[in-house]
Amino acid sequence: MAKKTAEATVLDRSNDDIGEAVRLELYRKQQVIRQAEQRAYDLFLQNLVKGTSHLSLGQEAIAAAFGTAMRPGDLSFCTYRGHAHTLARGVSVESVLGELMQRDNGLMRGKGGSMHLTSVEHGVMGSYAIIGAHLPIACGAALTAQYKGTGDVAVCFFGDGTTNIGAFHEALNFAAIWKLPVVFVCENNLYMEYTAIHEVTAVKHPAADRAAAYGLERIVVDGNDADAVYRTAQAAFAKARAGDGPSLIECLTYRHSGHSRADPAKYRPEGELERWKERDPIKVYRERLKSFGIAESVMTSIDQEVARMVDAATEACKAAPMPPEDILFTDVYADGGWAWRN
Amino acid sequence: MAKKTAEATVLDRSNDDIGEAVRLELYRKQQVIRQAEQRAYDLFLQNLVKGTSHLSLGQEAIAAAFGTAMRPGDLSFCTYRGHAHTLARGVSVESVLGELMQRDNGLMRGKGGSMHLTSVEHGVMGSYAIIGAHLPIACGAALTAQYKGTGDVAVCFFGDGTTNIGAFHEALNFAAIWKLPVVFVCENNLYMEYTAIHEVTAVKHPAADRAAAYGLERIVVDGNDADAVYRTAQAAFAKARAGDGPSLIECLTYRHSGHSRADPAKYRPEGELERWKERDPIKVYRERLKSFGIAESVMTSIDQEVARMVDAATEACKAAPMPPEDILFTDVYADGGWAWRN
Amino acid sequence: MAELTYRDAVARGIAQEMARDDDVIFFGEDVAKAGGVFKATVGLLDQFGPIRVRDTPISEQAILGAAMGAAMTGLKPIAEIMFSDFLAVCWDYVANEFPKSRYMTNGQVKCPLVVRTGNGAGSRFGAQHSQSVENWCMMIPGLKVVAPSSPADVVGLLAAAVRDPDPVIFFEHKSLYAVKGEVPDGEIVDTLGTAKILRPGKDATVLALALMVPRALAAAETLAAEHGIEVEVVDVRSLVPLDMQTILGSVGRTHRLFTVEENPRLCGWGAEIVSIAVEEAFYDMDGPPVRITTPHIPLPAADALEDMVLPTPARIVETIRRSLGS
Amino acid sequence: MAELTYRDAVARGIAQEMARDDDVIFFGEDVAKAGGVFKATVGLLDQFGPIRVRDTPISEQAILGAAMGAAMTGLKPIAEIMFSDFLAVCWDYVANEFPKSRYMTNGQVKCPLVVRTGNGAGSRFGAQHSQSVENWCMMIPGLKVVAPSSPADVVGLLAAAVRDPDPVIFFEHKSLYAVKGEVPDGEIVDTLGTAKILRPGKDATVLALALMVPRALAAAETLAAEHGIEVEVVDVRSLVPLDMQTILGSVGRTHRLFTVEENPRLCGWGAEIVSIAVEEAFYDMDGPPVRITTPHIPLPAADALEDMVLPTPARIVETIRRSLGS
Ligand SMILES: Cc1ncc(C[n+]2csc(CCOP(=O)(O)OP(=O)(O)O)c2C)c(N)n1
Ligand SMILES: Cc1ncc(C[n+]2csc(CCOP(=O)(O)OP(=O)(O)O)c2C)c(N)n1
Ligand SMILES: [Mg+2]
Ligand SMILES: [Mg+2]
Repeated sequence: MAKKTAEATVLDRSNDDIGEAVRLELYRKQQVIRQAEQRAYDLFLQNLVKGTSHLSLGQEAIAAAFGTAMRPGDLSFCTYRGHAHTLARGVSVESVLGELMQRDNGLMRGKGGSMHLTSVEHGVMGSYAIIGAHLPIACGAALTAQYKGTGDVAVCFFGDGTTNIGAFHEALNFAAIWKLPVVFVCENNLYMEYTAIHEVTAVKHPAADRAAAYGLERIVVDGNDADAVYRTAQAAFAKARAGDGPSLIECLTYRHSGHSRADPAKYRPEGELERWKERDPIKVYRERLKSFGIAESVMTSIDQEVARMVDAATEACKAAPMPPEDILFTDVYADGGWAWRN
Repeated sequence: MAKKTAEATVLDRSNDDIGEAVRLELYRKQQVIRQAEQRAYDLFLQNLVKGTSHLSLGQEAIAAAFGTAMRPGDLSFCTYRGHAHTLARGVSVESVLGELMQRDNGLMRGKGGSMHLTSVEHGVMGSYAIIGAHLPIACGAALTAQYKGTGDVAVCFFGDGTTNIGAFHEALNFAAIWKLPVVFVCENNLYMEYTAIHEVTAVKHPAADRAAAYGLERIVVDGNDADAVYRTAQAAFAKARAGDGPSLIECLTYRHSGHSRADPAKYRPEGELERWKERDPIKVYRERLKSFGIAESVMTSIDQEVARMVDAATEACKAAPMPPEDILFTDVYADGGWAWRN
Repeated sequence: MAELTYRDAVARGIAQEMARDDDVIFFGEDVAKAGGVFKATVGLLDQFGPIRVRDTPISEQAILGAAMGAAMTGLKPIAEIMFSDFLAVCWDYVANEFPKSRYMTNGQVKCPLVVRTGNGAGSRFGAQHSQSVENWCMMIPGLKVVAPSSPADVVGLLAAAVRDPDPVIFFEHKSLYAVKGEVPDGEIVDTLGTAKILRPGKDATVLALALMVPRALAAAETLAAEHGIEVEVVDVRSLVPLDMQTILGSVGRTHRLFTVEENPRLCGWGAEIVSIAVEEAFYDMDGPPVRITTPHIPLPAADALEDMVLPTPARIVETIRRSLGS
Repeated sequence: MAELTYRDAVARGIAQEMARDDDVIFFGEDVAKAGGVFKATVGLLDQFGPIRVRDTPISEQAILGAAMGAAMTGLKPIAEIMFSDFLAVCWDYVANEFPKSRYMTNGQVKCPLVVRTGNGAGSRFGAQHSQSVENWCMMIPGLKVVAPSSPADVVGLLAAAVRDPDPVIFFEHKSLYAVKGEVPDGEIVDTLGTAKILRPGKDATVLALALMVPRALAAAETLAAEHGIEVEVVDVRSLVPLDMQTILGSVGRTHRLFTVEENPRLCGWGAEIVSIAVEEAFYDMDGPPVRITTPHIPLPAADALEDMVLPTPARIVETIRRSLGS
């Protein structure tokens, strides 16, 4: 761990539990998410993103940290607000933006849309748009890992509002009694869609204050600090891989944009956004890296490399055709087709 | 409160918070439930009880205590195991047995069956056979009471197994945030159908250990002690009527019979039933009354009066006709009929 | 007479009933302060206050369960389920609790409530936010099921639903929220269980619901103008109660029946009505009844794809033209 | 060849598949130690051990969600939902998750699982424990739906369901559990999507499913013996995939169609098949197709009442006799 010094400028990097290579990865992932999402927003303003979309601007540290802490074989279960978690597993920006733009180069060729990003080859087992549905599903993936003894972990991301739906409760108990290797990650961004979470929740910490109801440890972490999230993730993964069962982690964070593209977020009290922007996870992390003695130019070159990649992805998406009619009737069933009769 | 003396024979009754009249009522209600249910079992052996039925033998103290603590206007929401709670509100043994025997004199003339006992005139707003469904429904009844300012309380009975279903979680949070006058009563009889609750639950006390997840007080009470349950009920009712919101009460108890008429309950460890029978709530309560100086003959005459009533009810049911065909098509809709088209 | 959007008609209908009857309360996710995600309930919180208009947690079972308990005990709740697809997370209330309580209790328990929900495709939201699930509800004995196609019908049928003593599932079509229409001034109360002949015609009867109504009307124009075929367009409006008299009356005149359904193909309202019609009017029919539906697939998200699967005026025209052999 | 009950056929089918494939696991409420509330899974725990055969909490969403997650990642789960009515508390998985995941992900996600559930009336359990809800599932694109009527079909279709790469909802009829039938020795694997002509006949086609199959057969005997009417009885067996070739082939020979359904009247499989049949074979039919169903009401509990509402052989005989005008 970094030693706290009064100056906080020169640190013993070799002695740090995270290390420079991983830190740069954490930084890069946050940048990829930030820039890809900002681009998605711009494309929406140009009417090139169709349907709905839910950005994670301001919440990048969580996806980046978990994505970095996961190893191949670990499985991600995301929500409609899942661009970040999908990108964090290494899925290409082009295929994500392509799906948002409902083009043929999209991750699912436009059949799923922004709320259902899935890339099985990257371990992203789906993004789920019905609140709570994927918590039990993640338990099932963890059951396979346990049954087959793979040591893999299922990681399930969801919001504060999701803690009030029945499936949350069933999944937590189920995971606990079977000691499943699943990590439940609640991103508490203070709001469900437009309603503040504290107005509809009986406890202050919607996830952490309920951990005890499933015999689990109470864990609250600063979700805008990628290092803190990374360390928490590693501890939970170690527990899961050791056969000691699930964890429930509440990450405190804030979304900078509205709930979805349709939302100007007028329900937020004045100054709230500004206060949180001071704790913008990317800003915080850049300072952290500098305090560890990493040159500004290193970060700037990452920023630029990511910008070039996002630009190239954007161009590729703009040039990509619409999905063709013939995929309408494929993959309803495993035989590749949709026939329900002979 | 009764003063504890070494002899425990002479007590200062006048000083007791419950008092003799209420205690005799508690005793009588337990007897009514016990004898009516034993009769239901006998009638089942004679093939006169059709369908399924779920007895509360051994759990009578809870229904009796809540039924006694409730006042007119308060509303009961019961489960398939709801004979006891229905009888405890003063519904006649004949109409309950009639429904179990699926006769025309049944509470719902055979249309509902044993799992759906309902007597709106007695405040028994239904017995629900889908686990957990009635917890949110009881919230709604409490909402009406709150909205209309009636001071009435909704009381919702359910089992230990019910604490693991999603509706439990949603209802508890909902009741807590809206401070609804609803009292949730978990009768922990150690088993769901045939599976021991501890095998499928992440905490020791399936209800009480979760109260904190809804900002509620942890309450565990000896469910085989009618006085203890009565006092707990009164406190919860007072809280609800004062506008201070819901309570969740876990009553520890045991069912003497199988889960339903189909169940010989072979899954129970040897000696468990016998140990609990030593703490049979009626036996315990009879001793208690004696220790308060009430003559054995008083109880015996209650027993006999109840026995005569149950006998008479049985005869009336045996003599009652089957429900007539014409009620098949009544009361699907509020116009009295079932027409879904013109 | 004012021109109103379908969206604003929802708020007007609710407001009309809440103003009339103090027992009407309204709750759902983000419906109060934010006025609903479809902005269909804007202004109600200001008008009726935070006791009668309430935001809930994301707890659909609690929402519908509480609505039921309130309805049983004297209130007339209107509950919102944001997208009709989410009826799946609280289906027990819709399928097992609301519709059976009166019957099971031999008439003791009443359940006068309305569940409003955003139904249907066209917003490129994908397979879990675009379904037409009115047939899920039509299947269940004991429910009433309504799906208006115009702002005036929204107000009138919503008022009728609120006043109805039975549980009513009220399907608002998401792709109609922005549509405008004339709505008479003053109190409007329509009648459940009445279909409406929107366009008379002698050559065939075309039944449609919600978003399919304007499409059927457009098809009728084309059929008349380009093919000389005069179809009678009937807006079914209410699936339960079902106005079979109007439908069979029309078929008796036209001798041909077409249904235009947004829901996927199997077991929809079209199948039910066709089955009734053939059983009761077989010898009146000059040819097979034909269902025009969305194919039996989950809905794709992409605009290019979604536009290909719902019945369009062109597909309706083509199917009818071919079936009538012209 | 052994005589087996329908109940024991369930356990045999599961055991056959679990013995064959280590990836098959089985869980549900009270299914392991107690062998299920219908005693249909007795012995499996002993044979396959507590890792593969597991009791769950009362958490139907967790059961089906976990089954799905396990299926996506390489296992072949069989999950039990005790009574089919309880599909309502986990309907999101059946309606929105299982059937859409493959399509939405453009084929990336697979979902090879079986949900077994006790369906149907006859046990005097009342409105929330007696429903026939196979039509709830037939409506949903992406599912497969099976409902066997005999012990041999139970084994063969259950094996086919477990081996099928898609989600299959497997309806076991509670009133058939005690019924006995001959089951061939050795491994049995049947084929989904195949109807079976159980009795040939030239005068009318009678379609039936599950408990209605023996009733249709009994009616056929009476019709032949007492009225000289020879009906062809077809056990539909599988609603999705649906064997319309066998059904239309039969109608092409008999020119009349009757369906016998236990589910309530509206939007059942009968409506769907009638609608397909009239669209595709209208001119082959000598008279209107007729659906014989349970009336559109919640089910009453009392034996005296319940016996009056399900289609009986007598009602089937009477309806067919009258419709054929003899
Ligand atoms: C069952 C269900 N109910 C409601 C919705 C609509 N909805 C979509 S996102 C959302 C808010 C979720 O809040 P939270 O869990 O805090 O996640 P966040 O969006 O803040 O990331 C709601 C209510 C839904 N998709 N599914
Ligand atoms: C949703 C649902 N799942 C399963 C059942 C079947 N079932 C009926 S009673 C029961 C056990 C309930 O246990 P508990 O809550 O402890 O109540 P008890 O029967 O012990 O009083 C089960 C699983 C049901 N009725 N509803
Ligand atoms: Mg949130
Ligand atoms: Mg119990």
